Amino acid sequence: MTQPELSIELTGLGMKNPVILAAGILGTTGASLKRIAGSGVGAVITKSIGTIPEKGHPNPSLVALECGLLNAMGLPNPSYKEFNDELATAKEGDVPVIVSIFGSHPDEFSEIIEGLEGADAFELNLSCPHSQQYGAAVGTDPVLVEKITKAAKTTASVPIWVKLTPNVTDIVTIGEAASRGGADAVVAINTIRSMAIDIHSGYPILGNLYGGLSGAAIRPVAVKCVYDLYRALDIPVIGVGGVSKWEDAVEMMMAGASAVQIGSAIYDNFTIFSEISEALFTFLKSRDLNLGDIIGIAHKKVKQ
Amino acid sequence: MTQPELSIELTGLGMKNPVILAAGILGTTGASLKRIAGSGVGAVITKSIGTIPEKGHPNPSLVALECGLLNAMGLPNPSYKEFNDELATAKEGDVPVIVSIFGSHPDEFSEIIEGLEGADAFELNLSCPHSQQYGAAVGTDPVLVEKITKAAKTTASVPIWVKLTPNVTDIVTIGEAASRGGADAVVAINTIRSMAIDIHSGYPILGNLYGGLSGAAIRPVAVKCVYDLYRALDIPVIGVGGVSKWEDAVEMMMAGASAVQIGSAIYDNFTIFSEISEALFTFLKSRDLNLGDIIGIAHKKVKQ
Amino acid sequence: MKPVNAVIKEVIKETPTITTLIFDIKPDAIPGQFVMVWIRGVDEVPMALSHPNSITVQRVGDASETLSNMKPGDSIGLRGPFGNGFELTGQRIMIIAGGVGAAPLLPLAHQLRLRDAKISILLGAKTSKELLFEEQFSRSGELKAATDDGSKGYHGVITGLMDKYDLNSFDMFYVCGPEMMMRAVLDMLHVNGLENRSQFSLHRYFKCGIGVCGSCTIDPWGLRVCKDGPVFYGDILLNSELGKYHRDVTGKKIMF
Amino acid sequence: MKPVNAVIKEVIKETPTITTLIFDIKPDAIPGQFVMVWIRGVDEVPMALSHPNSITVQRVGDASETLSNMKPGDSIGLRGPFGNGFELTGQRIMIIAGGVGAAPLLPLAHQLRLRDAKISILLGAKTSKELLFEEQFSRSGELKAATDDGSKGYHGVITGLMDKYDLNSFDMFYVCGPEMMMRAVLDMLHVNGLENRSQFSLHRYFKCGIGVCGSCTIDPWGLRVCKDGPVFYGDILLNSELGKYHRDVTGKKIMF
Ligand SMILES: Cc1cc2nc3c(=O)[nH]c(=O)nc-3n(C[C@H](O)[C@H](O)[C@H](O)COP(=O)(O)OP(=O)(O)OC[C@H]3O[C@@H](n4cnc5c(N)ncnc54)[C@H](O)[C@@H]3O)c2cc1C
Ligand SMILES: Cc1cc2nc3c(=O)[nH]c(=O)nc-3n(C[C@H](O)[C@H](O)[C@H](O)COP(=O)(O)OP(=O)(O)OC[C@H]3O[C@@H](n4cnc5c(N)ncnc54)[C@H](O)[C@@H]3O)c2cc1C
Ligand SMILES: Cc1cc2nc3c(=O)[nH]c(=O)nc-3n(C[C@H](O)[C@H](O)[C@H](O)COP(=O)(O)O)c2cc1C
Ligand SMILES: Cc1cc2nc3c(=O)[nH]c(=O)nc-3n(C[C@H](O)[C@H](O)[C@H](O)COP(=O)(O)O)c2cc1C
Ligand code: FES
Ligand code: FES
Repeated sequence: MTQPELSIELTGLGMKNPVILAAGILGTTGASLKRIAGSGVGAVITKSIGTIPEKGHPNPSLVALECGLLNAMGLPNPSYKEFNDELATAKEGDVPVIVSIFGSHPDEFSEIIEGLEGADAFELNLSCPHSQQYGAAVGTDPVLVEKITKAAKTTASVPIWVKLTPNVTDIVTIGEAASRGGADAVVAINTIRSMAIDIHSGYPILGNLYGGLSGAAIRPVAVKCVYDLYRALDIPVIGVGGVSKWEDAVEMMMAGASAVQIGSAIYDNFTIFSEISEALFTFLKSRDLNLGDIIGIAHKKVKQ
Repeated sequence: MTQPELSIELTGLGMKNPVILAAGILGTTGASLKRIAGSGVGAVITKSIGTIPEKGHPNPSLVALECGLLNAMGLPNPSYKEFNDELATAKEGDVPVIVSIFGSHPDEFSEIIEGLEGADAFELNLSCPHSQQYGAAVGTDPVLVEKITKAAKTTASVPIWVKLTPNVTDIVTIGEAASRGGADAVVAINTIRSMAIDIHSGYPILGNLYGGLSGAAIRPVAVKCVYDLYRALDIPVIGVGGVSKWEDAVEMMMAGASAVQIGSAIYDNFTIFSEISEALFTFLKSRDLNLGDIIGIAHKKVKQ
Repeated sequence: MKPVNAVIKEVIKETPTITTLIFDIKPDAIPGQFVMVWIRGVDEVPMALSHPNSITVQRVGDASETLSNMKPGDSIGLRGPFGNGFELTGQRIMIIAGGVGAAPLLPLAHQLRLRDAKISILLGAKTSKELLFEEQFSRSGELKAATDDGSKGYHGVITGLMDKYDLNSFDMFYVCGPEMMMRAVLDMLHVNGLENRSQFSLHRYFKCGIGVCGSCTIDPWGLRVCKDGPVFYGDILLNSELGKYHRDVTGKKIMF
Repeated sequence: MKPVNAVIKEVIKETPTITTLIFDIKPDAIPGQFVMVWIRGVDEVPMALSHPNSITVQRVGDASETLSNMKPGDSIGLRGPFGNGFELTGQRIMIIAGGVGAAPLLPLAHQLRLRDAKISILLGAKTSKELLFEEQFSRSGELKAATDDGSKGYHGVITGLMDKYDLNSFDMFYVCGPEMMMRAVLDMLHVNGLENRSQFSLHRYFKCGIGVCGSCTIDPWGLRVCKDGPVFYGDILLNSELGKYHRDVTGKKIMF
């Protein structure tokens, strides 16, 4: 029995395993990213970075519900100009650093890409559900998605991943637009538009009134999105949404994900990255499989 | 301190409380609906009924996940012709019986409405996420939604509720279409398109491969939909999705729901209807409030 | 809970049409509870547990055929155990099993025996070769067979065999088998005023298996066979649809 | 967990700028843990628990102003308690509190006292009127005050007061106060090789409060003040950003 191989090459990036830190989770500072880099991940993604400093939405900006986290951080970031230092620190960790970026116009994406040095790839956040002008505000329009992706591809010399929102009638249309724009991979999914109300007072809990749902609650939705995108696209799909156990990672890959990202689950468990990649190894080994054998396997089981 | 009043008049239907059995839950037979009618609900909704007998999707058609149920029943029903008997039995229960109906063309809705006798209202299922030609297949198109609603209104002499899908970029557009078509109320939400895969074999678990997610997982999504619809529409909004405790019912009403429906939560607790309406009574009484004081209150707390 | 994987360890041909599949896990169940058995790519159907780690399947269609042809090493998915199971009570017990209806009654017999109950087993089938678990039942009590063709035991239906007993001397009757046989047994117990000393395990078309969808509900009280049952006391069933009609997968009434 | 509703029972004006709000619930916390206090319609901010059922707030901006003006019967939302809290250890204890930093140290002093620790409290403030919990601390040990303006106790910064003790005779130092004061204390302890006998409760900008978002992480190890802290041992902090810079709400570094 040969050992299964966890290391992958994803859009040209070498990663020692397919488990990635999701955007916006402990990705504010270089030091924090470096810490996660040392905890067994295959790659890390930064907090989403824009052209100008943003304070984000007023607090409360996150609340843990029964089945997931509800957040409306509001893309706080110091702008790409201030972020170069953090990026340099993050890169001291021994894994690829993907910079998540946002904007409302293709030029802004180009500006950020030009202004940031050392990113191993960029993830275009076209999917944050609680921003007036960014994220899903642009990511629900296939024309804009294609344009922004194209602009990013033209400017960047590194891979471009496009992160999609599930808050659309048909995520495949958006994935196809990203693919036409030249995306090297799509990432699905960002959080689902949601809200929670405090029954003692009637106030919506989040400072922004509503936000995005992540965690266990959304995993079945993410699995379906990944499944549909895998079937429709020729580029890799990266799965994210509610992965908190190794079984979830396997499920996501069986739906078609080449790699998985983990966000909310770090809330309970800081060592989740190494735990999941080790368990993945054991799972593959016990069945004498390689990653390639499970990615998208659900599609082969189905009489079309 | 006066006693709070739980009874409501909803689109002209008198109900002893605002807690309603959701469509497709124990609504296959008249006897089952009558049993629920006796368990403290304000009204019951039948399984969705079509023009011809449907077997539904192959089993497995439901699986309980950590945070909700995933189902793809596939609208099994014996057609409206066979359902008249069941409806007559259901009406022996002492609460309004709303018949959920589906079709792919406005005429089919009219045909069913004409063919069924004794429904206190009809709920148009324009939202089932796992049917090729029904439900969300029509309910994501505002033009069709308006046409179907209009056809139903023209045919029916009882109120028409339109049940909406969250699987759209903007649920408000669809709610507005229903309202233009003359809907007496909108109901939000049906289940969210989802999927689960068996990691032992790689098979998608549901016979239909994918299905709809209900239960606690989707409540924050439903609350946001109800909130948005309440703000945009002049007709009542009925909230459904993940209500399993009285606090959830209050939250839904604070978001703008005139009444709530409960489906999945019956899985754990058959006495949920009376429990929730009693707790609602206690809550209102302890604060000297009436239902009207909490419906939509979240909107008043917000600096627009 | 997603289906749990169960690997077939052993396959036992019980009768020409009935096969027992022994698997590698023991769902924590009480006699009379069932599991939803997922035959991947084919169907998911309810099956009683015939031992803590087995189901016993009669070939009647696609799913049961595929199950019957399984080999050791094959695997299935199990949801459950679900349903209420039998209430274990009484010292003088009659177990009345028809066909594959013997499956949920076998673990019941074992457990009752452990409680030192005195058990009479009436085992019916079309023909002697189809008598299920004859030997295993005999270990728990005194067994009498009935066959439609008279190839073994009593020649005729099982109620004929019941006639030979002083039914009033029994504390509890446990019954599972074809619907018309169960109705006949119930009617006979009723004549003796014994319906409230009897428990029947019912069959209806299941989709969800957990009491949510409503496809298995029975008239006139809307009881869910999957959740309120599958075991019901006879008095509850007396004025029910049992033996009169059931519903097909669309929900349409089908007369027996 | 959604915010829990807490109704204000009593409001105590501690100093001209500091107010204690006593509420009707007792979050199950250990000293040094904090709650996220939601002032509905205004903001949500972290606050230490100053008693099992209170927070003590210094007026510095919108949220703290609104809190300071609350009346009995008003209510707030609480998420938490969160964070690690102090490790209770040692018999000879020095507590060093500056300004409202006394808040998390008060329940600590009470608990250490219950363990029969011998406690010296060094309490600093700008001016005598701003000395917080002077009397309450005195019940747990021997208290010495320091004021910037010399209006009470030692005239000058708190490290001047520390100088008067044989620091090596203490098992543990517990410190909370303005960042530059904490840095000065840490440096002084370091000179004496005592940094690993000290625990500091830090302040950073919190958004999530539960260790997910990253806004509160400190260099160079990326520790989360909200989850890995807010309490850290001195040796961990020695080569950290403490007293050098922090980050504002956008994540931008702000030098002290
Ligand atoms: C609680 C319960 C326990 C059962 N225990 C056993 C057992 O231990 N051994 C055994 O052999 N059989 C048992 N059955 C019956 C078994 O479920 C059916 O024989 C089986 O589903 C047939 O499937 P098929 O594809 O082979 O046949 P099909 O050709 O699909 O159908 C043949 C008949 O089987 C029944 N059936 C099919 N699908 C279902 C379903 N999803 N739910 C219920 N009935 C269905 C219907 O009556 C149908 O007419 C039990 C049924 C129930 C409700
Ligand atoms: C773990 C911890 C415990 C604390 N305990 C206490 C306490 O017991 N008593 C007390 O008076 N203060 C305490 N603070 C500080 C308190 O959180 C701030 O004083 C308060 O947030 C100020 O809010 P504001 O709106 O009044 O001021 P603003 O005008 O909003 O801001 C003034 C300053 O307060 C700080 N601040 C504002 N919002 C936050 C936030 N979300 N998170 C952290 N800091 C913020 C910033 O440094 C800011 O510059 C604690 C802080 C932390 C991190
Ligand atoms: C607190 C928080 C902040 C987030 N910030 C970002 C962000 O800045 N950019 C982004 O693309 N996604 C952001 N996300 C979404 C996550 O990257 C991820 O898509 C989502 O949380 C689903 O994955 P999970 O269930 O593993 O958390 C954020 C999520 C959370 C919970
Ligand atoms: C098993 C099952 C069957 C359902 N069948 C229908 C249906 O026939 N028609 C319909 O409009 N909605 C149907 N629904 C959706 C529910 O009515 C409801 O909108 C959804 O489950 C969310 O509410 P819940 O979280 O309280 O279950 C079904 C849901 C479940 C779980
Ligand atoms: S099978 Fe769904 S309720 Fe029984
Ligand atoms: S405040 Fe979010 S990680 Fe600390």
